[in-house]
Amino acid sequence: MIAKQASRLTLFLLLAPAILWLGLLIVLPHVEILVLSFSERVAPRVYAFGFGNYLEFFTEPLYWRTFARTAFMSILVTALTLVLAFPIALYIARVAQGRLKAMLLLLCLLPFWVSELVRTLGWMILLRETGVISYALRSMGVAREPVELLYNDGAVILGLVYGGLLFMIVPLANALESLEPAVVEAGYDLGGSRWTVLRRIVIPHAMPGIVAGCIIVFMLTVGNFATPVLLGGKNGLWFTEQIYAQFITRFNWPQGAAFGMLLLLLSSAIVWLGLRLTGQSLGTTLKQA
Amino acid sequence: MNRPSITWKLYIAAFYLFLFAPLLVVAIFAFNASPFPSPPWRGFTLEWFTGSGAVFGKPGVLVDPIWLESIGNSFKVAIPVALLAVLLGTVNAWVLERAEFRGKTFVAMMMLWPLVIPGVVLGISILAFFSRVTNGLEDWLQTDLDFLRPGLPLVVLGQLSFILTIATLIIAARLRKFDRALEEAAFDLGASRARVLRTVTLPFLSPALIGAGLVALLMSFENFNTTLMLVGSEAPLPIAMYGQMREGASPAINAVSLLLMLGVGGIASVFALTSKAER
Amino acid sequence: MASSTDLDIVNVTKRFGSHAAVDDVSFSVAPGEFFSILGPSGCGKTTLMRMIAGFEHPTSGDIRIRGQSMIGVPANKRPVNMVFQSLALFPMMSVGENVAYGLTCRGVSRAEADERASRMLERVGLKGFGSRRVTALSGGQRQRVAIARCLVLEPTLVLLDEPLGALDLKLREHMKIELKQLQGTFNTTFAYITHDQSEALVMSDRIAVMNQGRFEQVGSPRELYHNPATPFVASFVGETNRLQGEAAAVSNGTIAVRLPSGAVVQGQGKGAAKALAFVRPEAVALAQDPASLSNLPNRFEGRVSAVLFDGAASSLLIDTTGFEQPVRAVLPQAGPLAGIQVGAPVHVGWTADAMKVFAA
Amino acid sequence: MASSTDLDIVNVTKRFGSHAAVDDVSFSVAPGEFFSILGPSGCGKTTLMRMIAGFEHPTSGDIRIRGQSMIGVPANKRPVNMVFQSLALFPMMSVGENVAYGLTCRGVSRAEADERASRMLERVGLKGFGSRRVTALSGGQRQRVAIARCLVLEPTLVLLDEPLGALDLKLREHMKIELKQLQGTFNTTFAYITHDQSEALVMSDRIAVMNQGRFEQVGSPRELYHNPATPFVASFVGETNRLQGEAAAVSNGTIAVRLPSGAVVQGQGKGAAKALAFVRPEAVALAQDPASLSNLPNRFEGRVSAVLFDGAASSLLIDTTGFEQPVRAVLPQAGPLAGIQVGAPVHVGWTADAMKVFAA
Amino acid sequence: AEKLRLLTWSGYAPADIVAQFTKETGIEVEVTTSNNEEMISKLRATQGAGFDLAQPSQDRIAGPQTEFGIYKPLDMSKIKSDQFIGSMLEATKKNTSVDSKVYGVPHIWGTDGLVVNTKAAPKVADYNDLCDPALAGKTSFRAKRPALIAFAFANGMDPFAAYGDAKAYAALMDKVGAKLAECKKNVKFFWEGNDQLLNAVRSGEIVAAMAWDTGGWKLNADNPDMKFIAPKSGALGWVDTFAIPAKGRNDDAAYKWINFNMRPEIAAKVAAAAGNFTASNGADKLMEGKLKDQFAESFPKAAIDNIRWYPAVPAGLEEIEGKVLDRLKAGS
Ligand SMILES: Nc1ncnc2c1ncn2[C@@H]1O[C@H](COP(=O)(O)OP(=O)(O)OP(=O)(O)O)[C@@H](O)[C@H]1O
Ligand SMILES: Nc1ncnc2c1ncn2[C@@H]1O[C@H](COP(=O)(O)OP(=O)(O)OP(=O)(O)O)[C@@H](O)[C@H]1O
Ligand SMILES: [Mg+2]
Ligand SMILES: [Mg+2]
Repeated sequence: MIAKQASRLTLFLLLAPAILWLGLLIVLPHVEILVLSFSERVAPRVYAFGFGNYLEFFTEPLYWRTFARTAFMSILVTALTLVLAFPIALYIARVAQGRLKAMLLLLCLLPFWVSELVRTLGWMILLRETGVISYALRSMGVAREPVELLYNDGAVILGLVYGGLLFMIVPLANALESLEPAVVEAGYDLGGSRWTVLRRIVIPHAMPGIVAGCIIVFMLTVGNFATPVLLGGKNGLWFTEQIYAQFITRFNWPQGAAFGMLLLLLSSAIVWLGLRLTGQSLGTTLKQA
Repeated sequence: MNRPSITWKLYIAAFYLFLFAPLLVVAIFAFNASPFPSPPWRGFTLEWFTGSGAVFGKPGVLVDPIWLESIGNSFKVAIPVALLAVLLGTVNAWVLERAEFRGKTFVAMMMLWPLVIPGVVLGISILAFFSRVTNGLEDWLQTDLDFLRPGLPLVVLGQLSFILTIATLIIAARLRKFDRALEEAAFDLGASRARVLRTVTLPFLSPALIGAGLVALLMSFENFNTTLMLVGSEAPLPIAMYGQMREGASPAINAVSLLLMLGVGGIASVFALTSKAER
Repeated sequence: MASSTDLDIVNVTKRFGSHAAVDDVSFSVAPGEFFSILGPSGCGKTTLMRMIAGFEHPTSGDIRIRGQSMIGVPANKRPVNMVFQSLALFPMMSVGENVAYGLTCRGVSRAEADERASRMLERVGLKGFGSRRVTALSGGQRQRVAIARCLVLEPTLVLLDEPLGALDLKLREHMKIELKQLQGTFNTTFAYITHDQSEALVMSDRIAVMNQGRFEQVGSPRELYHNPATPFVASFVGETNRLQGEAAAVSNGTIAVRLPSGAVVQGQGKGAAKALAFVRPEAVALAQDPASLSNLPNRFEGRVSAVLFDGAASSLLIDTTGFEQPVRAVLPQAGPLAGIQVGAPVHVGWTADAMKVFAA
Repeated sequence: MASSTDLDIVNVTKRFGSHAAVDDVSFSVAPGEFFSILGPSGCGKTTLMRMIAGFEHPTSGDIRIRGQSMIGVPANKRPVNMVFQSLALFPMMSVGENVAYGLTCRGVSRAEADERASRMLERVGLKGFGSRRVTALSGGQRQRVAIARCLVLEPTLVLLDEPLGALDLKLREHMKIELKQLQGTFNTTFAYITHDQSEALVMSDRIAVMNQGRFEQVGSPRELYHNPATPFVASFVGETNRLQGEAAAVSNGTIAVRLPSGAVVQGQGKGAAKALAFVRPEAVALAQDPASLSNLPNRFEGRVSAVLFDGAASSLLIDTTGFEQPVRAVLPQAGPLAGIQVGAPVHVGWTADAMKVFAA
Repeated sequence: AEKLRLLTWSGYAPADIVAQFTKETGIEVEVTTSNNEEMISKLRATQGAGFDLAQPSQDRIAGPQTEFGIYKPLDMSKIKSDQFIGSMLEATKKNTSVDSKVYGVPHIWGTDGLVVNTKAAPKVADYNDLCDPALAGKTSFRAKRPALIAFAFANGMDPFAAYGDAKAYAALMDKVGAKLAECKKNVKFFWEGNDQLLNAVRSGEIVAAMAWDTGGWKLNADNPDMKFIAPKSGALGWVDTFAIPAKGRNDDAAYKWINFNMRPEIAAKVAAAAGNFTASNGADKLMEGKLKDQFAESFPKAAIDNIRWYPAVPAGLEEIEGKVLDRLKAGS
């Protein structure tokens, strides 16, 4: 009896940090913004329960357009990242051996541990009108005028794809690595061409990795702030900017909270959809990463 | 069959060029003797590192209090985050891998959740929640609870909220590989529980503990989204950089970035070495 | 009784939920004995051993070591040590540190522990290996380190849980003999778990055959092999031919079993409406001429369906009239049948003594 | 010659760096033959097989299938199929899809491929398993799926790389026989790799014994067992007693080998200054009375040091005067020596024919 | 030591002035630089804690104060009123009053107008000229409320008159928004930081922009072709103030800092560092000639009269403006 109580106490003590962490830093804060998102300002310092903030989102084309744009571009970025990363992951996982493999992976990791801002700064220096690429084009005589490559959607997509690559490569490489070489060889041995083997064996096997990578990249992209702000032009607004704007420049927390909830819903919905469509589960998927 | 074609190899090469191009230009233009980080090359200078500000109107980053303070602030955040992440991550990993209780799958799922919350949302929710808590407590206790207001302590909490997940996963992965028979063997040979923990379990976990600590340190250092919403008067490095970048690019930012790259490179190589030792 | 046995298991039962992994098992092990528990995977061997070591607690029953009840005594206080299936050597320590670990836990000084560890390593044939990493050892060497780590503590009883499972065939053959010799040299009591009948038969003084949480039979290897008490023991221990039918007539100790085809075999034992009969391949006599088998109560005609040449262990499969499965017999190494080919007609026969009959 | 052999390996060598994994190997396999390559781990078996399948390219030499050179033909265009050690079933496909895979690669329509796959599954005894996941099969069933997946393509030659390695003992025994029967039914040529001599002996029509990249001997199982061509074959194939000494005198086909202790044994073969002599345990005759061995040229006195009781495979270790290692002999199952105990004095003997002598 | 946590604009607390203050009073000053929105949002997030003194613009005090209560009423008895230019002090007090309590006193003032590279864009004289197709891709303004107000005046509307009527104001803002949206294709980017704009103008990426006067004069000092021009429709005049956050912990130090800063010799130095003008009475006499000349060039007599001072923004209007600005930024 006493032993049982003691083990309960131990369990409770072990669980305490997790409960405090999840409760105070995750669950309650989200409850708070959920509550906040349903409060409407009726007069200075007087708030009442209402759906106004959500109504505002749906009636103001600006907001839902930004929302849709963010979602669409994030999906585009995720897809592009997947396409770009797959050959790299395949190379790292299945071709490179020993030292080379470790080095390629480490080289992939390095840029991503440096701040996102540094990477973005690099792109700004490369892309801007007075930047390196423009300068090189002019000095090679390809272009006569300075070329502005910054401040447009292309630059944003470039920056976001760049930022997502690692988080695609690592789960992909992990998934591909676990594919037994003999299974691939069996695929050839039974008469499969390169393409058949890729389509029927390699890709299905890598599916958990593909889903994991896509989820992570999508999450990072949709929730990104600095890259679209710094690389994006006057036309591009990212939904996180709307949240930031409501909180910081408009002081309208309830509206910002509603936007936050919507973003959370969006990302959860797309993640859920991705998992459903590919028949994977979140737990195993994230463990890939 | 797996022999790579030449196109594939070229693609790999192009990819790595693409990967490092931005970092290279950042590093190179930190030494350009020009007020803007852009071509043409105007000669080599260390002004942006150690200059007094006489030449370009702004002091070099190694003497500029703005940068020094922000680096200091980053450490003030990163070190507690790393220590807490390792400590609590170990306990959490234990719960995930060893404890048996009802609702464990639920707790495990919850632990993963922070990874799928956008950083900005995490930031605002913590900001809003702690604002309410502090207001409530202040009304009740009639004292200031400034440390729960936007500022470094809140940044620590905000970063911890998701870095802890990652630390937990890293440590749990190692713990999962641990053959429990090792503990039982030690116990069987007469060791007390504390001794088993000290001589067998922790030595086995140590590469993961170091790894998780370093990852937490790096993630804290580079985190921007969550920090942005929670920062008070003292800005950590990414926030200071963002502020400066909105003010317009200057090679001082390149210089800071280069320092950051060197630091990260150093930590990453320590990490690579420890994970190699693990094998 | 206090010291006439090293280990007494008294009506021990262990339930996981409603499933009884170990079901009312009792046995004793005498000092210096090599006692094996043999059973198929999942029959509860490990659970039983873990209860003796102190990692699981019996649902009911008592475990006594040298007469002392171990109920409530934690694993680190019991005078038994265990060699794990995975060996569980500490990878973060050197070979010497592994062996000295238990001693330092007991408070023996560092220097003395090292000294005793290196003497123990010498005795198991690993002199000078003390400072190696355990990962730099071969399978057989690790095996010996794991045993040295236990023996250095001079336990009353060493428990071994399928310690040869991870080794390859040739090494396993070799370690079987070596383990038995080690046990002889140290004269320590061994309780050994395995699912490999050959291991159990070769090494043990006594074997308990376990099935679904219960002991089917406890006895010497020869007893088990020649006089199995249950059909399970008969088919699990050693290669055998198994026939199913119904008991027909009983006369002075001999029982007749009618096979589905109508053929009748004579054996010894007890049969009910349904009966199982077993005969070992080496007990099956072969002849080209039926006359030479005339003194055998069981005589059948067949045709060789396969010659399984395997050196000394070669056998024949003989499609026999009236039998559903081919009869397996040892391939004669000499005599007129030595070169027998597939398709050759042959006569088979065996004594009633060689055939054990059980109620199914 | 075009169709009198299915496979010809002509002076094939494969180097990895400076190390020759396969060193100037030549052999032919006749249609319908079950050909095994037997050798210890790392001897180059897999490398050889991978060259036949097309996954490695020979450094020199030629590989011909039905007389057609395969040099430069990629793996997916060769009329051979391989059963991998790990089986390499496609875990992302159902059993039926696994079997149909090769057909669809050839452009056979989906419907027809499914139809043929299910017929093949029926033939290997897996009727109705088509829609199962491969993970939901037992080891033996997977085995059969892997083979069905090859056979459905009606290849000239099936390569099998230790396909039974992952199975447990009892299942392995069973699959040995089943594999041999399958090959008989389909009458396809099999080239089979193993390091388990018992597998090779039981199943093969011919066996090549490989060591360090070279073939030591190619022959039928009985040839290898009874007339090994090299000391390596003698000790690798089957259990044996191995003696080292120097060749002393030769007289009418018999060679005398003097052991270090001075004892002399008589055998057949060739010996140099250093000689190795081998005698199989089953060729060692035992007697309590030396007179009954008097007609044997090799007669020694000893004492039983261990009885390794293992049913039909039981043996004795006998510490024999003049021998460094105990002599291993088969434990008599009947007669006066059946119950012999450790420590009992015994006489051992064998014919000169039974002892093979080689230059070391 | 005692500490004053100051939330201010960059340039308003030069290192030497801080050092002098610390020497005189023994109080250390911790400076955080920011802008209007961030100042308010920080104080809003902390309910007015974290800082002892803030410097928002005078028009941005009453609204947020009504909404969030983030400031303390000033104790005018602790402020040496005679150090201020009287008219400016009175106007500021009026604009920053809520419930007849005063929340702000003036510190630095300046204007919004046009920064022009007169060589590259000689014709620019009013805000609407930024939308001239000839300058496509080479102009800029801030996507903040001054742009709305400025373009409203430039297009013949009076936004200040509509302050009282939210509906009318919204309609007016929609019109301005449409106008700006049209102009947007001309804009290279919406500038955020002063240096960012100045660098772009220096490098030639931008030739004309709506900007602060001080920036224009800084450029002018390097290159005489770059000028600050008071637009035809009128420059916009702003006043930055001193206000004490609701949970400020060191009001004494705050008042000391205010009084110290308004001393003419100090105010003159600060104004010179910031490149703007001060509300300190008598400081202008101590100021350098250069700034005066530049001011004179940019502001002929008529232009001075034409400066439009921001009145206090009633609570709620910023919502309307915010949405217009968001639409401007998001639309294409
Ligand atoms: N902790 C546990 N909780 C629930 N059931 C268990 C537990 N441990 C063992 N069992 C069950 O008890 C039975 C016996 O398991 P045990 O490990 O003792 O078998 P074993 O004979 O050692 O098998 P093997 O030869 O495969 O090691 C099995 O059915 C197993 O599933
Ligand atoms: N790709 C390779 N590169 C370098 N060496 C290799 C390679 N493949 C095999 N080897 C070497 O060639 C030798 C033969 O290897 P192989 O795999 O053919 O042995 P094997 O007989 O199949 O052994 P096993 O029974 O263990 O499977 C080994 O020494 C091995 O280390
Ligand atoms: Mg077990
Ligand atoms: Mg192999």
